[in-house]
Amino acid sequence: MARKVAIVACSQLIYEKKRNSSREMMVYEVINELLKNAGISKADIDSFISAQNDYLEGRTISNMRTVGPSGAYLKDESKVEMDGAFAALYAYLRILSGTHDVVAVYGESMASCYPPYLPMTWTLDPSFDRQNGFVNEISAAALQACSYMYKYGITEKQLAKVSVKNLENATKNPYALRKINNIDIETVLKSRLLYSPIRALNAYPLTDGACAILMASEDKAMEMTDKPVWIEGVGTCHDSYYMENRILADCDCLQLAAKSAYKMAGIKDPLKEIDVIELHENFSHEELIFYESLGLCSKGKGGEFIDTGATLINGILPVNPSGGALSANPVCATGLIRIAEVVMQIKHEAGEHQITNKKEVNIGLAHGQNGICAQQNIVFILKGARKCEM
Amino acid sequence: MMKQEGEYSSVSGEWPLSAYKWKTERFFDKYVEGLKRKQITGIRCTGCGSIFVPPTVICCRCLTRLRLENDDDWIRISERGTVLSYTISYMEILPGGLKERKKEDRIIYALVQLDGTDTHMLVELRNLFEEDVKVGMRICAVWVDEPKGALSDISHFIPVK
Amino acid sequence: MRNVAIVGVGMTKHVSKRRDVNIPEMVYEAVEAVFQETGLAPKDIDAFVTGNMPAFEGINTPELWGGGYWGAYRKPVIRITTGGSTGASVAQGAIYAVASGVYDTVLTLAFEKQSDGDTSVGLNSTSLADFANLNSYGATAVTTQLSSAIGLFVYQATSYMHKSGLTIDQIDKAAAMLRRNAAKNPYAHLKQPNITAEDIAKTPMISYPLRFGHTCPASDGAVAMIFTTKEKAKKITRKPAWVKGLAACSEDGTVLGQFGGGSINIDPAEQRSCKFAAQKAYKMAGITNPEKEIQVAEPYIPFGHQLFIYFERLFLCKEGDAPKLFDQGVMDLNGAIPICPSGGVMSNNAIGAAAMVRIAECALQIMQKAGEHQVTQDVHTAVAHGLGGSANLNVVTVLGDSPN
Amino acid sequence: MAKREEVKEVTTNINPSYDWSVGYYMERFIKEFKSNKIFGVRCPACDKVYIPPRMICEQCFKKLSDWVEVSSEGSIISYTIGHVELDNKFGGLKEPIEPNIIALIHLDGSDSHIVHQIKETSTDEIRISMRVKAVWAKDPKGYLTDLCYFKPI
Repeated sequence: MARKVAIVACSQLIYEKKRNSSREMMVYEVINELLKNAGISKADIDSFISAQNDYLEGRTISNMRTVGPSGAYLKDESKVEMDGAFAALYAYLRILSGTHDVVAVYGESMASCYPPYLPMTWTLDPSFDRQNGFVNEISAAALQACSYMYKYGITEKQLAKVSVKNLENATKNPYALRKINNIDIETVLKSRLLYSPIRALNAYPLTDGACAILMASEDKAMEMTDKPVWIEGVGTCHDSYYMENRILADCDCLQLAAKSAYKMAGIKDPLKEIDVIELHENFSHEELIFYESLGLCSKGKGGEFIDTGATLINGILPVNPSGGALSANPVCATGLIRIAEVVMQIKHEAGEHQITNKKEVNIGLAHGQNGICAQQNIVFILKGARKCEM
Repeated sequence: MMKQEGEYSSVSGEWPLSAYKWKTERFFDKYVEGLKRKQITGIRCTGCGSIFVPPTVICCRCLTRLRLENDDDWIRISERGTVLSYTISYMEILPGGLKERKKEDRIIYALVQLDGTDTHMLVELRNLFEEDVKVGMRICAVWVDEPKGALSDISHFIPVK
Repeated sequence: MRNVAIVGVGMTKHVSKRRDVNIPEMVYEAVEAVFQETGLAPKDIDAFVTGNMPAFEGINTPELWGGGYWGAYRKPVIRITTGGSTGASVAQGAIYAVASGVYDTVLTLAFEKQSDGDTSVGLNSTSLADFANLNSYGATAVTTQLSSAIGLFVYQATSYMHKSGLTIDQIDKAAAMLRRNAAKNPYAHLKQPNITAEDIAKTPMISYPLRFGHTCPASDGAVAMIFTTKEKAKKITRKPAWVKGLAACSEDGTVLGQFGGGSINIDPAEQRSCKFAAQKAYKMAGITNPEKEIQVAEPYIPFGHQLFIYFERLFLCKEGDAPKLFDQGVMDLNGAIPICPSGGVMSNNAIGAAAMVRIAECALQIMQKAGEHQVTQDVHTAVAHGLGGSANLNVVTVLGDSPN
Repeated sequence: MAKREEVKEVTTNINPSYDWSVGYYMERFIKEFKSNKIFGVRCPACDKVYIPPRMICEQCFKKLSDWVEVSSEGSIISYTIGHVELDNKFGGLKEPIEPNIIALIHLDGSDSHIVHQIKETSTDEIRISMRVKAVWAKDPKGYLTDLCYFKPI
């Protein structure tokens, strides 16, 4: 790769159940926050990439009305209709091309605007699954959870542990939506059963929110910040629509995405080399499966791995110190939030949820996903301090 | 349900847009209050001085949030303006297709820039022959008899004599 | 930017209704065509960049369902959508993907199956939220007039006619020329080999100055292209087309702003964002005099008057000269700068695909594979354009016959 | 921060409608339901039999045309008990009349997993690898709904 790309700033707004503004104003606010954090004006930005989904917005061409509020007026602007981490990938490709130096990426959605859970059912084959009406994102996740638990002997208690860990972390994150003080396994196991084994606290909360990050080429990044966070590797993978072509209990698609990201970043032993991970886990069992796909433990050992406490905020490899998607999940922004949170950890700017038991947090992994049962996955490897060697 | 259409089958469904609840800032509130008094008001951007009629809430030129709550930023605007562009609607565009209008039912729509503003608005133009409408012509607002504080209080525009 | 080559184009024949196949099956035909053309297979593809207009078919992110049909099983997929300009934005995503050095060979595809949905309601859904706000404040007729593409673009036409002296007769002639060009294009939808300006003039006026004959059809169709590196291109084709420059530019929507508020983009015909994008793309391509250096252009023209506007906004002549040059035959198939030899969007409009088809057609002209609608002169440089949103998103791509 | 009354909620009453072509593969699949038969297609390269049938084997990227009848009996790969259901009009979750069982089912003679509902059993009895069979409508018309549900054998 001819160039190096850094993330120089990020911004989040407080996630809410029902935000008291238009989505355009939300975009305006998150971009303003980004400009403030980066100490630049919109004139310094070459290009804007948004992550939006027209079925979440209730508008075709949903970027048409956010050109102005995002600062993209008379700029090179485009939209990735996927999770925000894919928009970050597009920005990364643009900067690497040498045609753009500074790119702003934002993702947003408002669950208080769209009919919850319906947009995902519109991704289904209209002549079969959509007509049948049995598949939605929660029922499909439940089938995945059941299959995973059966195959590897994972318990509901282990699923609950993910929720407890993440929601406990969330209490220290000023942006998080779902914060439950003194949460324990019992609280999770007593929460409302949706589709067995998935309970309310095993599933993401409906969220209004937006997140933005600013990416820049090496020379621009060095001008803008003394703490750039470098993109060392990225990998992405799209899996089959059909359930038999994916092994639900093992997210092979994420494994492939991680493999290419690790290869690019030169990571051989993720457990030893990575200091922090932010996962896009829509449901708590996903986090356990993702541990395995990322190679933090062997297949089927996700439950044992969380039992060791390794992924707690003071563990050997903290996962989701921000609280993860279980604490706030504005669809299309969630993957970007993961990147932003890893950046904050590496820059030592996470505040109360900063990882403190490590000498330094230098290498982080951020993950984004799209589709039912994580049909599309993307993995970023980010690195602080020293410049990347490539 | 699958249905047969000639040789091939299809299934139907819909996008329940009626279930969406879009949120917007209430930038028309003060504007329609003005209309009730037969006054056109616009909002000025504190960043670049652009004047918006109809109003809006974010100035995309300079990325400034307009101060809807600040009375000083709202200013009285002339009822006169210049036609930037226009069309004569010969057909009604209905969800099912096009429906031709009778000659006397044709409507002239114009994009007008009111004097002193930086925006345009779409209005209906009356009291002139189709062949007399021109880009650049001067037009002015005609009010309904009893304005009630709605966008329809400006009934239409007519040429300035 | 490292060199990016177009090594193959695959298209379905565009028609008004493809009721015999579902969306993934229809798109497969374009993918199959491009694989056949290049001799490549999914194993040779490093990433896929895809898109279509959301809402037109009521399928959310159709890649999730169809990706596997197109060879994307367990490959990277990026979905980009920007309205009418979608196809061009998607292709540019693929160009950046190759130029970045992250991916070597990228398959890009765009499609629309408009017969699965209701296109007028689909277009309407871009602005229903804006209308909802206007209606809640008692707006009446004005919002319904706007609920179609023609309701928006007609203001471009009148404004431009005033500035340049363009007449309706000339729009009639332009429309007839495009339909005649389309007759030579095996993939085109509306083919009318013998149509004349007089025939177009007989079609009913919808919204002055635009007649029915000035408008585009709604088509079902798909297009796929393969972009790759200089090194790999050599092994695939003798004569690839090369990406010389690319840029996009967005501005405020015309006619209506956010939630029906005011817009500062007051003249829909000005198209400042198109000029910005074109300037940037030309600069990148090292083009200083587009009038002299470009041999063919494929602007995005769903309505006849836009032939003249975008000829000027792409700097193919001085502002205001397009009608005169059109009359002189400059834009004909054998003219100095043929415009839309394919017949353009006026003859072939699968919305999400349409802007990519512009790039694909430019590539075919450069590769000398356009067949019957190949222009007379040798094509060294060509420019493709895409337009989306409320006439506020412009995408410009410059292709050439040699690498940079 | 804007006060609550400074934001307005607006809505529309227009719901775009769609009419999706089902294509040759799904059409035949569904029409065979009239004679209570389930058909799949076999991949010439990997020999897998897919239901619902489809044009392409994603893994081999081969076009499929070899129709095979599969059994209407099979076994449960995974299941979930729905204590909620999706509100198809307004979105969100609502209480079902009774909990419904949704399962991932592997039909004998196929290599596919389809999602369908299980009835005539209790939430206590349901388990992975349970054998089930299709229950057809009394008066099948060649519709998707002819395949009503699966029940334990």
